Amino acid sequence: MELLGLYHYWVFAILLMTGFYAVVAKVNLIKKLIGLTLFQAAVFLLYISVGMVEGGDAPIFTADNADSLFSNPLPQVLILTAIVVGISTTALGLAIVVRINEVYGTIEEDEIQEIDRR
Amino acid sequence: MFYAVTIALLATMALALARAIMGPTVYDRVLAVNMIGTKTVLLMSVISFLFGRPDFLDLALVYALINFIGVLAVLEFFRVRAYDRSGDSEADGS
Amino acid sequence: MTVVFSMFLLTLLLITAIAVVHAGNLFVAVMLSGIFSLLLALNFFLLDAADVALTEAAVGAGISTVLFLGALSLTTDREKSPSPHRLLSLAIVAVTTLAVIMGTLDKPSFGDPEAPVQVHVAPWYLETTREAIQIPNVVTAVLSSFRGYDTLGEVFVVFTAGIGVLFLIGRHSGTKPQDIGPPHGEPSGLRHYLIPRLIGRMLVPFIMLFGLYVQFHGEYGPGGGFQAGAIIAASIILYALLEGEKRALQVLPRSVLVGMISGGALLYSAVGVAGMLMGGNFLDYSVLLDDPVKGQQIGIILIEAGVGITVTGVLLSIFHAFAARGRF
Amino acid sequence: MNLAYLLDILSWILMTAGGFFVFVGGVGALRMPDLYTRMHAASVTDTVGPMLVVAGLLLQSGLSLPSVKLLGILFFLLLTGPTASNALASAALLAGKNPEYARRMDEPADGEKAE
Amino acid sequence: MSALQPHLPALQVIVPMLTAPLVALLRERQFSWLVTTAASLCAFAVAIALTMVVLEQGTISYEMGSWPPPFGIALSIDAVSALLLLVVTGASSLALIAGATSLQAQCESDRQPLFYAAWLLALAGLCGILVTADAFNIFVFMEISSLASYVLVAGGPDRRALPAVFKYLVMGTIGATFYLIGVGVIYLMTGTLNLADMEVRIQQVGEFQPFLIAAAFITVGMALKAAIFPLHVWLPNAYTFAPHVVTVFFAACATKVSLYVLLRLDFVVFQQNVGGHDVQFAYFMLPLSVLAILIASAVAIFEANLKRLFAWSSVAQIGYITLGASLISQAGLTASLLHMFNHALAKGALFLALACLAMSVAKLRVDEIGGIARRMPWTMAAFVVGGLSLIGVPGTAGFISKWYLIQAAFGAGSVGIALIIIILISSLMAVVYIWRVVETAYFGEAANDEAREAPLAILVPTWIAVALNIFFGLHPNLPVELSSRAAAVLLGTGP
Repeated sequence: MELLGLYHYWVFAILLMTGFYAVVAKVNLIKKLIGLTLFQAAVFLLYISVGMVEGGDAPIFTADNADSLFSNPLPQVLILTAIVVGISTTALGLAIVVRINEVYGTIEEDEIQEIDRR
Repeated sequence: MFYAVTIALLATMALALARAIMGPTVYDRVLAVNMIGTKTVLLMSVISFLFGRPDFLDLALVYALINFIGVLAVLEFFRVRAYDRSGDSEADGS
Repeated sequence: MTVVFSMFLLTLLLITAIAVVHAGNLFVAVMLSGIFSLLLALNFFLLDAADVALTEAAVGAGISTVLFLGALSLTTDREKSPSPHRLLSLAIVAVTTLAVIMGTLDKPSFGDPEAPVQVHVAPWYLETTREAIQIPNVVTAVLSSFRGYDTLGEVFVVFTAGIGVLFLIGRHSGTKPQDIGPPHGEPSGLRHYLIPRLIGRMLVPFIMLFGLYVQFHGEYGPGGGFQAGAIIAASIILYALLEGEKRALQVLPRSVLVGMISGGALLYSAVGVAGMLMGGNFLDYSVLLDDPVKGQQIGIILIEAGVGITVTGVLLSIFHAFAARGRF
Repeated sequence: MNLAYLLDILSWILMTAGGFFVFVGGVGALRMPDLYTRMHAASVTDTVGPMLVVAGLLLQSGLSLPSVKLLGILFFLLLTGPTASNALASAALLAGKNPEYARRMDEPADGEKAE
Repeated sequence: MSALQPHLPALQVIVPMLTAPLVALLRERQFSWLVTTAASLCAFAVAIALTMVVLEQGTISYEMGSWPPPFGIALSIDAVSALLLLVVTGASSLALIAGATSLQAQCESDRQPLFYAAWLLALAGLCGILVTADAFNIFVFMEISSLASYVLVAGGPDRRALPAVFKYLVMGTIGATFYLIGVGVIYLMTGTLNLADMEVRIQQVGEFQPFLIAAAFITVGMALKAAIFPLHVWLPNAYTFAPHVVTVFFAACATKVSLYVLLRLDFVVFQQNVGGHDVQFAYFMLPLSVLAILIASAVAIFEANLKRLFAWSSVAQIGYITLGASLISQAGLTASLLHMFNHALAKGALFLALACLAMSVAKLRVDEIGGIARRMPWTMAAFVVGGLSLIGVPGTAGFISKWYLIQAAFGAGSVGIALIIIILISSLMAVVYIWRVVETAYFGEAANDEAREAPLAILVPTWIAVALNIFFGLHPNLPVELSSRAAAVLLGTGP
């Protein structure tokens, strides 16, 4: 279990790094947004891992699990919220990208800067 | 008992993922996405039983339905692209 | 054994993420991030988070892919320039990652029932749900009652996104619709694909029905307003893909959608204000009926309905906003 | 008691077979030489695999709400899987990707391309 | 009133928030403006009432859904939140009153109801951050206000608003996600999200490293949102290309709310409980603040676009605020919080004057306003007073906060002397960049013969802001009282 716990944190860290790299280094605006979703997904994974209880049950009562151990419902609630926040941000970002493409004719950051400089 | 199926499904997902990453055409990737979708549905069903929580089959059902919409959206995308670029939509960057 | 499965899935997740960033073609990146979403949801599922997995499935794999494809069809799927300042970015990223690892690496508490996360607040939620709300799904109880204010905020985040997309690309089309679209006045939509169309039309009512089931079953099993809203929206998006966007708009015109966006948010807030008027605090459902437990339950049903309505309205408005730009 | 045991074994056999077919499909999708052969491998096993696995699970769940859901899942998978494959293949054909490998084997008529 | 009083904290958020969906349903531009302004004024009234209660009774709290904290979400309002609530709601109301005329020139009529709905959401989000006592709730309301502000900034007529807003969106989301990571780590260690409960439980844990990392993430995340140097790159363009009234609103308060989150978490949650954090905070913040003040002021001197000039000046002013905070003393924090208030007044007045100016001079470049003071005397007079307040001339609000800042620096020993010199230098730089504008406007050759004085609808709010600058320069009791109480709250020495 110890190993899996560590592995979760490593995966979280690498995912975070991957997404963050895409946001910082890529110049394509849509790629940046994709990176942003990866970046956020890493955080989701962190929270859900935090809330998990070894040998626990999903926090939904049924007839026959009255006294079993339950995983923590709170991080799940938080992440439900965060997922919805994430898709809202993505949708708004995509709308902005579409507008940018309409007025600039490109969605590459460096080309946009080039056009503005002229 | 469910382990054997789970392992087979996981292995297949890995193979399909390899296909999705390798390409070479976009259709291969869509195919791989579809395969992974189906495997996910099955995996969820099997794991529901593995956990002894058959009420979670709802999730598998959602996947089965949502997956189809994804594929149709891709088709629509291809159609639009085909009109846009008169047919070179199979070109693939990677 | 589950441990091995979990590790395996996490590894696949990582590989996919790296492939997403590496992919040079944006369409490929979107496809791969669809896979990423599926794998992420499976991981959530293995971590006992059924509700989250359901949301990720409906939102991440379904709606998000459709939106990205919509945006791609309006822009381009090719990523042109290579990254100019790779080293600097790598340095920033490396520092961040080191910080994360330093902060979390030696934390022993994964899966430990005695960790502070598990013993402090969580047991109270489980007990109080059993006593004061009496619904089986604790996640729904926390979401809509104990932290109902968060959820109200979340509805308004979605609402803001809807308003924003309408504001940005809702009214004037940048490209004229008649210029693009299929030639020979062929109606848009996947009309020439006979089989998908037939099957798809069969599926639409099922998906919608299932969405309603998820909406009202949210107290008992995984589900709730957000998931249901996403699923119902997905069913109408499916219809729009099959029959063309215009037909879908005839079913649910824009004005109705705006009404749904505002109406759902207002319904949620109205329940909160009702609690205030009837002598409790804002969002206190216990005072809604004489029996506090019944009051809580009716409050949860009402606000979940509000959430579902707003989410459906917003997702559909966003879809139509992209679709009406001419091509999708 | 005996029957339950028998059902268990039967369900085990079904599921293992399902797993096997699914896996074969995966190998096929990876190893086949061109798009259409890969699609063939994937779509056929994607139909038979779920059938077997869900049948096995059905034997486990008996008559209950879960089994209704399982039937629903199977129903939708059987509807959507082949449809998606068909649509994908026709999209690929329309876009001008010819099934090269098949042509080299036995020179199909041109009419096949018309859809 | 008495029946409403216990619900005031909730009303502060739900009045603007509930009005937003109603406004989105409206079609008529004038009417939607009216409803929005009314809601904003209501929120302002609530903020005044709350401030009065806070001054009388100290901290007010409210339990959402009647669930006790830390299980439910609690609202809690102390002097810090009250001070900023006044700034936020006041700035919003003033900008809206001026807004109808100015916006008409910049945004199509049929899009305006949606614009106003987004405005209300931004207001509700900012208020929500200020009143809540729950770390995750801060995130949710931060996202409401951020998404709404992306929409508002993107409403600008210039196409360059779009790349600017995209950058803002990306950096804002990174900031928010960093914040979420920080909160996640704290939650992992303590199991709670309630800020007050966090304080208690952090002390019990007795292991500092994860908290230091969490503090780092939250600080960096909020620094991104608050445009603290060197993470300010999104700000100048976003402010420049936003509609003028939006710039008034945001320059006065948006970054300050992020600063509020930063200060609240860093001071209340971490510094009092995590050993060594105050030193770290000071070591990082002090040099960055100094750099921000000097570099941003220097850039402002050479900037030709008036709005961008003052956007850079905002970066410098944020430097003052963090400078005061990084001294970690009662005097320093008082100065810092006071400057939040006074800078909002000065910048609000200046950007309102620019909005007046923009009625005649579309591009707002320095070389286009030659001799404009002869044609728009009231506008330029307002501009001059706002500028004096920004510089910190005695008799204006800006002087008070600079005076407190210098006093705080005196208390900081030998570093303090250097800081005082830096403050003086940067004030001189402010004189330079404001003088450049004033000189051109008053003594430059007439570049624009068609300019006419701005309409009263926008001139009156501008002069209200100017009057407030002078009023609070002469009678600084209220902000000083609130700020010193707020500083005591942050340092844990007061109620």
